[in-house]
Amino acid sequence: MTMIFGIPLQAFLGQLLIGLINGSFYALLSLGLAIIFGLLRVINFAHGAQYMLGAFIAWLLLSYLGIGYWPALVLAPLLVGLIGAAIERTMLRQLYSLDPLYGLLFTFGLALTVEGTFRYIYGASGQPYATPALLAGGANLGFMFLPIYRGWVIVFSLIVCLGTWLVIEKTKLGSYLRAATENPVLVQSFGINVPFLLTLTYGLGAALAALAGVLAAPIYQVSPLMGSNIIIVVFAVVVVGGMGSIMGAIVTGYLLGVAEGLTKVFYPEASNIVIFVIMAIVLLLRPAGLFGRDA
Amino acid sequence: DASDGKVKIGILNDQSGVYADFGGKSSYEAALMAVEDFGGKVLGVPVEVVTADHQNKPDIASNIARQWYDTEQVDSIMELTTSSVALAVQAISKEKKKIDIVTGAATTELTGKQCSPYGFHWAYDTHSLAVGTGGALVKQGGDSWFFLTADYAFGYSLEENTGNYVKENGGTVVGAVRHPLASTDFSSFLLQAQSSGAKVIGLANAGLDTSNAIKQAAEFGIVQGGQRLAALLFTLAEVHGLGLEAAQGLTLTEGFYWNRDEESAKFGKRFMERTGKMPNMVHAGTYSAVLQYLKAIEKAGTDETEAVAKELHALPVDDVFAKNGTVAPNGRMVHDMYLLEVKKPDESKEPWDYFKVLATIPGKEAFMDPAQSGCELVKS
Amino acid sequence: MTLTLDLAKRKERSPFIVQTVFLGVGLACLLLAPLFFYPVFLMKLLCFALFACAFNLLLGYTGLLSFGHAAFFGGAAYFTAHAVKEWGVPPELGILVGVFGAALLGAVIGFFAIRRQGIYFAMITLALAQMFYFFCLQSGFTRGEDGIQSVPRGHLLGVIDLLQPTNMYYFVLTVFVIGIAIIWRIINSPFGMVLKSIRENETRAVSLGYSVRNYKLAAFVMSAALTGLAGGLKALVFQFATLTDVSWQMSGEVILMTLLGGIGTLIGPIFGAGLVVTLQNYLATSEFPVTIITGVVFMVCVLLFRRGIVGEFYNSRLGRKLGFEHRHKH
Amino acid sequence: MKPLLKVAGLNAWYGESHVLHGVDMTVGEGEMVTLLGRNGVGKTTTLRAIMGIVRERKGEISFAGEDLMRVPLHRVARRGLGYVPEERGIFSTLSVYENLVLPPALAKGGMTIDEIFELFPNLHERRNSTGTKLSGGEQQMLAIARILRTGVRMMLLDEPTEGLAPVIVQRIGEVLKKLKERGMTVLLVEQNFRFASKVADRFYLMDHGRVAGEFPVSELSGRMEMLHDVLGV
Amino acid sequence: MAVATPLVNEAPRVVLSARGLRRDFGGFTAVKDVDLDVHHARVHALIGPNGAGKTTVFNLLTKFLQPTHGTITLLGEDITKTAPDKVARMGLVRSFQISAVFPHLTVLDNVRVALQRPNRLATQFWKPLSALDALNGKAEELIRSVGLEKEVNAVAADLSYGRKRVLEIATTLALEPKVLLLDEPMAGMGHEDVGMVAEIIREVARERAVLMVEHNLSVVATLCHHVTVLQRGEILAEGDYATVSEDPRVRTAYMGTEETS
Ligand SMILES: Nc1ncnc2c1ncn2[C@@H]1O[C@H](COP(=O)(O)OP(=O)(O)OP(=O)(O)O)[C@@H](O)[C@H]1O
Ligand SMILES: Nc1ncnc2c1ncn2[C@@H]1O[C@H](COP(=O)(O)OP(=O)(O)OP(=O)(O)O)[C@@H](O)[C@H]1O
Ligand SMILES: [Mg+2]
Ligand SMILES: [Mg+2]
Repeated sequence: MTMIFGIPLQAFLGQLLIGLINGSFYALLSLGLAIIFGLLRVINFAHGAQYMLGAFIAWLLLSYLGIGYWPALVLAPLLVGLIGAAIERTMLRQLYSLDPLYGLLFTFGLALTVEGTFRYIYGASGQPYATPALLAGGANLGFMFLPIYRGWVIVFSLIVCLGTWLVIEKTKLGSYLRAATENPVLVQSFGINVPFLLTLTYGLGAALAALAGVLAAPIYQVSPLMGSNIIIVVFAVVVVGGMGSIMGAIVTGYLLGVAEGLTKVFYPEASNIVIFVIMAIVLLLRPAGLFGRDA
Repeated sequence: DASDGKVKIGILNDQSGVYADFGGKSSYEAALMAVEDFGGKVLGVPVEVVTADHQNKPDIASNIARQWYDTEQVDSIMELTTSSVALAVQAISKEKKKIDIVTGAATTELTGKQCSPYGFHWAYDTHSLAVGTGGALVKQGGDSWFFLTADYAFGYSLEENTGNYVKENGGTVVGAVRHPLASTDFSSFLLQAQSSGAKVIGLANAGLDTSNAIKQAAEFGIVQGGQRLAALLFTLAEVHGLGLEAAQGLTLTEGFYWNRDEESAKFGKRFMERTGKMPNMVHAGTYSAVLQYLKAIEKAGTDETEAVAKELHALPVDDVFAKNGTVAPNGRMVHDMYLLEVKKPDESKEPWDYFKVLATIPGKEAFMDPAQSGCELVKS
Repeated sequence: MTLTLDLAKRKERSPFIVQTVFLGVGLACLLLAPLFFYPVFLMKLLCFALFACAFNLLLGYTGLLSFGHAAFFGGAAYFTAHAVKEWGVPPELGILVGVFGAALLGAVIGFFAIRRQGIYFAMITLALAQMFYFFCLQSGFTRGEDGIQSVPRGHLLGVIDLLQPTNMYYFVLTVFVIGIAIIWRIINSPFGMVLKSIRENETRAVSLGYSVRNYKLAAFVMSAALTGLAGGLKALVFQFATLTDVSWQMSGEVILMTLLGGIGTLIGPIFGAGLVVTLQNYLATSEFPVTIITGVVFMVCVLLFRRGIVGEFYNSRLGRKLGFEHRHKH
Repeated sequence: MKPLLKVAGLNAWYGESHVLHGVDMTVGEGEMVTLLGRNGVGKTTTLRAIMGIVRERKGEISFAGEDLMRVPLHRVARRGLGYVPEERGIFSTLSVYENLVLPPALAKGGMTIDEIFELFPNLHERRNSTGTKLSGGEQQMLAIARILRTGVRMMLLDEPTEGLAPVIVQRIGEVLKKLKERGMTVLLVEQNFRFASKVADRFYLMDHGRVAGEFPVSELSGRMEMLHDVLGV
Repeated sequence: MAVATPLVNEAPRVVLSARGLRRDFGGFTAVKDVDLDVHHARVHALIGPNGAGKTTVFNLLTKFLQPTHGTITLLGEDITKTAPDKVARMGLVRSFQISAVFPHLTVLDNVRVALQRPNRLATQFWKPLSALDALNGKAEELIRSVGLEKEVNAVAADLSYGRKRVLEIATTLALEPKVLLLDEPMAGMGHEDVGMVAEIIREVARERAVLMVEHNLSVVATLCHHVTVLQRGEILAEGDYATVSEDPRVRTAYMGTEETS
């Protein structure tokens, strides 16, 4: 058997693939975070809660209305997006003119509230959500057994990430959005309805988080805590990628997913801090992040 | 007789955090049931139960415990989920000469180096879980093990204890992998466990970590592949959250199962009516602890701590939770534990009908020999 | 043109008498408080108040939002607990061990964090503090989930028995007052002035020849050390050190306290801490889950009372009449 | 000449500080009017209040016969007003080209990109670089160029020559004249008196948040004395 | 054109010099092989079309940007690799093209922050604020010299643009720099201020070297001893104003056809 760094090549490939799957979640989440940050200058601490909300809505739809995975994949992000938009309209909006730290604190409070509420109603141990029948089972790739659902996660998240990136970097809408972050009043004086754009953006970011949540539901336990566990890691991903860089967020998401996956093989104890260590190194060498523009 | 015209019991646990399902508000309900079953009065004075949510913060717990003891005439505190809280409150109880009965926390320290003459450990501990799952499972043929261990003291001690019992019973431990606390993805670790070829994959972790690992094991077809999953700290409440589809075939140890016999089923149904869920060992244990405490007061004829503690040590425990339970000098309540297997969805006949009892582990085997515990109260 | 500059006007504005009266009343309240309130609760309150004030030194006066201050608070608690319990050092030395440990930790975390500004800074401190959390979780000396328990309070200077609640209370109060005095001195010093100017316009400060990084790092370490003072004290008060105090939720809580009391006001955080601690204690025995309340308070505060209790007071008509003027960018 | 912009009794505030105390002015269709005044008298504030950026305001503003007081900011541009701010407002996350095409063309008659590049060759050369990497002067050009595309009827220009090299100032003067020939109306705030005198038809002199005087370009030489007193020219 | 006789008290000597200075941004070269000598007691103007690289040269000299090539010497010391704050402490202080003040501090405090730096007061966190009162006399003098005496206690953010610029100059002077780099100090200023600032600059240049970027050619003509014209990052012409302004290349590239003074 071919060996690589002392472990069989097959196992190595398997772990690489698994890292990529994890990376998909990091990428989706950091993408949404980067969009919201890039355009609203708000660190969306509620991103984890919105991710959780996506998964929970999928579960609620299934258990109370019998609505399955596929419709949920559309409905949950839509709902969370609308909720996000409403929050932006009524509350978050008032904070743009202030120091960005207030946005951070507000969304932090929001996250506590949402998670607290779900924990209060549904408890902490989580809810079951089955893999959709169409994607159940697995495929033997020769070097590993790949659950089909996980393959789907990789493919689908890649499509979503690239699609979002295209919209923001390559369309007129995207350039409005980017300009509006810097000087909303001026952009508005050009005749563009900036308040609406910002609402849209926050809604979009929240919807992306929720989408990741629905994708995660069949893999991870649907629990009120699922968001707060992952969000800090995603923050680190965004710092490494360079905040405000959409492509940076995506690529770094996948890269760090893989880095973490490989650490789980070679030195599992460090797998939870490897991302933070990478972050520290990147900060030393490239303070603006791997893809960030100089501040 | 009772010192201040009433007997007051405090149920102090996590009601809004990670362990809220484990015990939570339902433990309070269990305590109320015990008081009602006892008749609501002891030595002619009313029994009152108060409760507080320590939010998993030892400082809040310690504050409340002190205030309860000092200004609110609380006579004893029970439940005490989370080991840091349990140890902190036990230390205060010892200092204030008050009784505490822990049902929610797992650490053997409570009846080990940090034991108290007035402190009792009632429902389970890491040792009994290890013996139950490790020892008993080997006898059932699961003789080679691979551990998925949460990377902190609790995980290590579960792994070590269990591993010892596996080896003692003639099994082997082929490997272990340590994962960080609160990992979301276990597939890397599961793949390593899978390729180890071990017959049993022991999950030396707790809470969401265990749930996620089990769920993902199902996804990777590990149980279908012939390996067995054994969770070292997992209860009915969490199996309910996971669903039978994902949890089927899982082996675990609990000190109580509601569908064990007629009496327990009756208790379970009553509990269900009040809380909406079936009791796990923490709930039933709390019920038993309160009941036993009241019995001890009655026997002692006073609620004075020394006397009650003496009776608690002396009286046998015989209720729906424990049959022929005894209390060791270090405060450990010794009773039978059960090795349970989660049913397949089609085997389950009614809601909450989740477990098959694979084996009963006699209390003497399940719990540590007090002489080995390191508790200085044990005269050897 | 012979206009004399009206420099005196500036002094007039600082309400010296009013401040002295307030200070006196405040101190008297603290001295008499144990007669009315539960001492451990008061001591806890003082620890958190000091923690919040130390945090505010960084946020309110240097403009750096650290989301990782729990590392210094909880870390110092562990250091002090370990020193007192395992090495058997006297309490005053134990607290110093906590302070130095926290300062050291502050230097390491600060070294990385000050490379970025604004929200990046917040996220980096959060991430690094999280690393420290994992370190505490896994390393042996902290005893994992159990925490370091039964920490002896010992005898202050070898004579005063701190197990005696009254003794302990006045010890805590003394340390608290010293801590606040240090913070006050730092803020109202030439050095504090430089910190303010860095908060206002960093590039300009550089061009004036200030090595901004060193100043920021110095402020960071000072804040960490003072936070350590609070943490070490807390370990002695409760006689244990556990993981709760290093978790990121604790970092969030201290921000809440500061925000609630008034960012950039010297005494605001004291009130904020008082409110949060009281609330948590009160909610523990109520039906309502604490996280939800905390979250809602956060949101309401950010949306409606950004200046916090004390800040709002300073800006109210009465506050202005009394001569408080509070300028801070919001 | 038909009045296009009419401002009467305009007051404006920044928080508690009252900056404009009743500004009255009219600008006719196709006219080029310059607002003069010392630093801090409220010239910029006047433009911002007209545009609707400063919203704490009272008084009357009508544009092409329509009341602007109630129109939300993003609709003002559609009525045909364009604003070039003093601080230029170039976007750092956008390339020069993106900056240029950012404001949507809201009416016909705007310049094409090619015409603009011809006018400002620097911009053509740096079109792919980041907006704020431009030099100060290049940014000023970009800010003006950006509005020229949109086909507005009237431009509010705040100190467009500040920080520009004399050649460029000259070029901008020519551009303004060209625009005027096309019928563009301009309200200009300017410190560069020499420049203003070359392009403007009429002057308003501001002092303490009010209009303190008004005269056409033909009376300029007769007023030099007074201007010298007020402005120190 | 009236060229004022330069006021020279001391013999000119080079205090700041750059050799072969170059800076690339990606593929774009903003500054190319620039040699520059700034003399003590002289006002040196750096002019040129927009985008010529003047501000970039400033950024390079003050080390806010790292040059791609070339060396910089300040008072005989090589500062090519020195950090910007260190450079400032060595006596090279700049102002910014976009005004830079501390917005929420008062005018007085703005000046005192600058004054306290060389006084070792800056790091003294154990001293009361009143320690700074020792600086009031100096601050007062500076504030009055730029005509801000009415606004001493005003918060900088409330000043108009022009006044902010004046304040910035005052803080810059507070450091008693040996070399002063002023980026368009008169931009956005009313005429009365232009005259005053010109006077200030003339005054300070008696004992210092001044390098300034300025588009106001009448100021350049009356104030500056030496003019360097930059175009596309390269030096196009050098000399006194009269010489430079006659240069046809400079006229087409920068001044235009208009008579300017
Ligand atoms: N955002 C603001 N908040 C408070 N006061 C302001 C603000 N902007 C301007 N001011 C004040 O309003 C007054 C008018 O300012 P404005 O900018 O309109 O003057 P200006 O005539 O354009 O001056 P300049 O020639 O310097 O640009 C000034 O006294 C200024 O200090
Ligand atoms: N950080 C940067 N990245 C890329 N290009 C830059 C950067 N800074 C400046 N430039 C470019 O370098 C050139 C010179 O800019 P600089 O600001 O030095 O011009 P300037 O001579 O000061 O012009 P002005 O008189 O208009 O202020 C410009 O074309 C500008 O676009
Ligand atoms: Mg202006
Ligand atoms: Mg420039």
